[in-house]
Amino acid sequence: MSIREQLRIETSGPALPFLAFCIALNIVAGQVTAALKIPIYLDSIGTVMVAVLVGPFAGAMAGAFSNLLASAMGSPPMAFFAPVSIVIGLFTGFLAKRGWFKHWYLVAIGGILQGVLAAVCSAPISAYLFSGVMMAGTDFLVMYFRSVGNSILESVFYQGLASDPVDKLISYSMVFLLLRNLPQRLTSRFSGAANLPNRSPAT
Amino acid sequence: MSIMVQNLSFSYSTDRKILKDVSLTIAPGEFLLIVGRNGVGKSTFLKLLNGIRKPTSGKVLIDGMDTRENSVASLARKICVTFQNPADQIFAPTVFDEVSFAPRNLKRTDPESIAQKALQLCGLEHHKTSHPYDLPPAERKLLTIASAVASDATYLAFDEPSAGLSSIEQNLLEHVITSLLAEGKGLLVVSHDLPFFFRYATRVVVLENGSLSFSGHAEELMEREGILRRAGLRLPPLVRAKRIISAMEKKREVGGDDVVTL
Amino acid sequence: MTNYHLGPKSALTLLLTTCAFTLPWKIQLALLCLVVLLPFIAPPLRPISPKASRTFLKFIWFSCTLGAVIVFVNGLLIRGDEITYEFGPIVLSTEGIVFGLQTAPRLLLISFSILLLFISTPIRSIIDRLQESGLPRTMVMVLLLALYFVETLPDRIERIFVAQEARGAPIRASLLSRLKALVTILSPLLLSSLSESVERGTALELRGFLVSTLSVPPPARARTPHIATIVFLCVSLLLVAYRILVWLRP
Amino acid sequence: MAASLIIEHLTFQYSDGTPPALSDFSLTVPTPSCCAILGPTGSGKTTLLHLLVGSLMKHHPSSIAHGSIMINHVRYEPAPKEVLFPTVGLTLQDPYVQLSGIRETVHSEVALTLELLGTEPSMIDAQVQKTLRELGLYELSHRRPNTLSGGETQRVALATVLVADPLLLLMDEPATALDYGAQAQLKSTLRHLKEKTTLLITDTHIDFVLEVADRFVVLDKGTCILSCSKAEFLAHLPELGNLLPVDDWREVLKLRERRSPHTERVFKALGFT
Repeated sequence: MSIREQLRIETSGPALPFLAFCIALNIVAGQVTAALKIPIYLDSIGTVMVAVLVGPFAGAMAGAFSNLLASAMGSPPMAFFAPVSIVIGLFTGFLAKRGWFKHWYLVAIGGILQGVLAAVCSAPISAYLFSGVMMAGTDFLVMYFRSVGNSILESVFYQGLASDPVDKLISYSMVFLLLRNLPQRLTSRFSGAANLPNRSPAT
Repeated sequence: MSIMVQNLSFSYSTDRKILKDVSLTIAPGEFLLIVGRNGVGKSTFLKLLNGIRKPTSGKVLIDGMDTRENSVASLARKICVTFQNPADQIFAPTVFDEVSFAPRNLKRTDPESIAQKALQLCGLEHHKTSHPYDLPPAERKLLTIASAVASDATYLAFDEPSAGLSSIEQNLLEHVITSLLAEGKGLLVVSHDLPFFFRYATRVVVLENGSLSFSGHAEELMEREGILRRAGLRLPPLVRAKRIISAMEKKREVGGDDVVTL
Repeated sequence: MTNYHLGPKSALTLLLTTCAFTLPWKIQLALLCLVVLLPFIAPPLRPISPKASRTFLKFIWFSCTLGAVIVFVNGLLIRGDEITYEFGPIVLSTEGIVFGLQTAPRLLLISFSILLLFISTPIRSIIDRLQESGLPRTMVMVLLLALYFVETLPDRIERIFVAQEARGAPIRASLLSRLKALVTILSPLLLSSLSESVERGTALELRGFLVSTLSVPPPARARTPHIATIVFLCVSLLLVAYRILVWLRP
Repeated sequence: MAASLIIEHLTFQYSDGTPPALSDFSLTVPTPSCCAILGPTGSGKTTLLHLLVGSLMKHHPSSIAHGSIMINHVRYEPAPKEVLFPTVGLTLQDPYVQLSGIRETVHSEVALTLELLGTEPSMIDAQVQKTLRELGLYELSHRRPNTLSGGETQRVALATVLVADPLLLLMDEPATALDYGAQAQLKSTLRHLKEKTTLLITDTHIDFVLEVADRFVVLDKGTCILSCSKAEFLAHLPELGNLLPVDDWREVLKLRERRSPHTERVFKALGFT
């Protein structure tokens, strides 16, 4: 099946509004964690959600559009990380298709793998375009790695390895917590419904 | 022991006051119906009661606790406010978890049995293990009412609790209201549904331009046509029918023609 | 439709991006100063709303800091033979500073070139233009609906916060309780959105929306490109050609 | 009078093993007219509407259905399997989701329906304007859809369906989300509409439909327990207390029994005819 055909299927019916919701969620999730004063960003939570519930290509689309919209809304550097989000969407979607979102331990492993992959993808962008400076707390980590004699690319990669798996593990777990107990009535019309753990029958 | 609202004023910004110098008291066992046009500040008033918003001037005392000095969490043990849209609060995977959320958070003793009783009262017991979103919308609304009942607060406030209910759920709501009043809870209801609530309300207040334009018994309110119209309210059909008949009879007495419009 | 000079502006974005990769950093820095002034002097690049101009001013401030940090960090971390500045443990090498000066303007120039386009054009007209140039209609709908949700979700989130706090959700307690409270905020958001998505999907279908008939984009309108578009594109091409020549003849 | 909708012995059961959502339901609706489908939550009203429009069989192909539906002289056995829009239009209970959210003005929101249907672009504008005028929404043409009041949203939602000129218009609880003033406005819109279209309106209350509908159907757990004219419906009203909120109306009917000299005129003023 061609990618175009796959995308057509993945964006039909309720998946289209849900995809849009998840893109918006990526952008506004930071407001929720900020209001709760929790020091995490969850800026790929929507991408992960849509990748699990709809499919890998929809996930990739959600990732790309989220970064582009965020870029248009006042943080231009986000656009450069669109490829990373696309990879996150695709990878999560394929993991979900193989049943990785049915058990918490697979979700945990998947989150860590995803984190490593994200670190690999974002390191070159971050190193060559931004010379490792992201104006975030993680800059200190990059500075540390560089001060002990690593190149920029290596330092950014090590920093990514240190923080991304944790970040993605949190996102994955959060999505798992949220999607675990959805009623069939709501999920049955999404193509990824089979990716979810079976809801324990009412006792 | 009562809710005391004293000279309460509130505004989000300096240019427009939402509430101006509102005073009222509600005692346990009372049913206060709050009516008024959309956007007149009824929901804001509810948020002021449980301390989510703080008064610009004046004060709100819940059994003597000043809302400015107490946290929302501690006020929630005294007064439980339920807002209009069930979708804004339903989160749990089962109806039972949803209803026991409040008593657990509020550290009630034996939250399970409180939740169980609330479910029974609202006729949702057979749905205990269902997912809230497997319930039809009207029963989901009833679920938010059960959640409020389970908070076991002395005062319960509801925003449009009868919206979207069919006769089955309305009958249940009626039963909930009478049981709660018998238990000595204080009820505050914001609603447009005068035909449904006027039977239970011990007092009705009308909010207009930020202040109370009427405070009294429902029967009295029904005589005040101007206020009713400005508040966008509708009379119960029976009252309307009686009105039309008496108006016709009056016209007949004075010998006018009997075309009556209402 | 109001003319937002989308053609010339996207060409300008492309041109500035090309400059960022082809020109020496000193020229880039000069360009950067010019670019920052553009919204104040060139009418087509004026911010479309007070919010847009706030975004722009905020980003100017942000980029000054970012630029300074990049130069400083590189100066600090790249070990060189020449020392420009020394104060106690802080040692800035010339090589590092130069590297920083080469990186920062490039990054900022690209960022500003993107920002210029977005602050001076309503995002909806950009999406309209994307549709005209062949972006599938479903994707256009996804983008527009996402914009709608970005506008409306904060309100919904606020309502959820209020409703859950009224039931005693521990949104101001310890970190662990707040993490738990996060689920009680995100869950209603997800549940209501899923149910709304099913409804919206049905509603669209009931209004005749079929994905199959829509994958064909509407016919593109023929446009004569603006003279500025042509100029910007030519200059970009020239720059690329020049760069390749320099690269071939070291 | 021609009948645009004939339902014969329709039975419908979801595949999840729950009892039938509709059993042996028959109904003939003449055109033009307005038929009210009444009943409490879960009585099968919404199921019926989605069966008629075709979305139910499309999304639940494994469900069990018998009987037949005839819409505009086309017979479906048991029910249409594709969405029949624009022949059949359906407005959902929540008017806010009926609006797409992707358009900046009421005018272009209504036009979206025609664009989705592939209408000739040059025809769209005139048709949208005509619909907006008919529904008294012309002044709202340039408003942003998400700044409208509940009543306005409901009528714009109606416009988005009506603009395609459906033969059969189904409305799922249009009055539920509206306050009294907005209900009155919608009522007058629908009274005009039923002069030329076939309308099916569901509701859980009787106050709204009483002034609009000519024919009344009462459903309870999927079974039709009453299908009659307005006069008969009023006569049966006292017995429907456990399905519809009729307490007040029962009292009103008692007044009527007293036969005061002006009762008939009173009832006319209240919406009985």
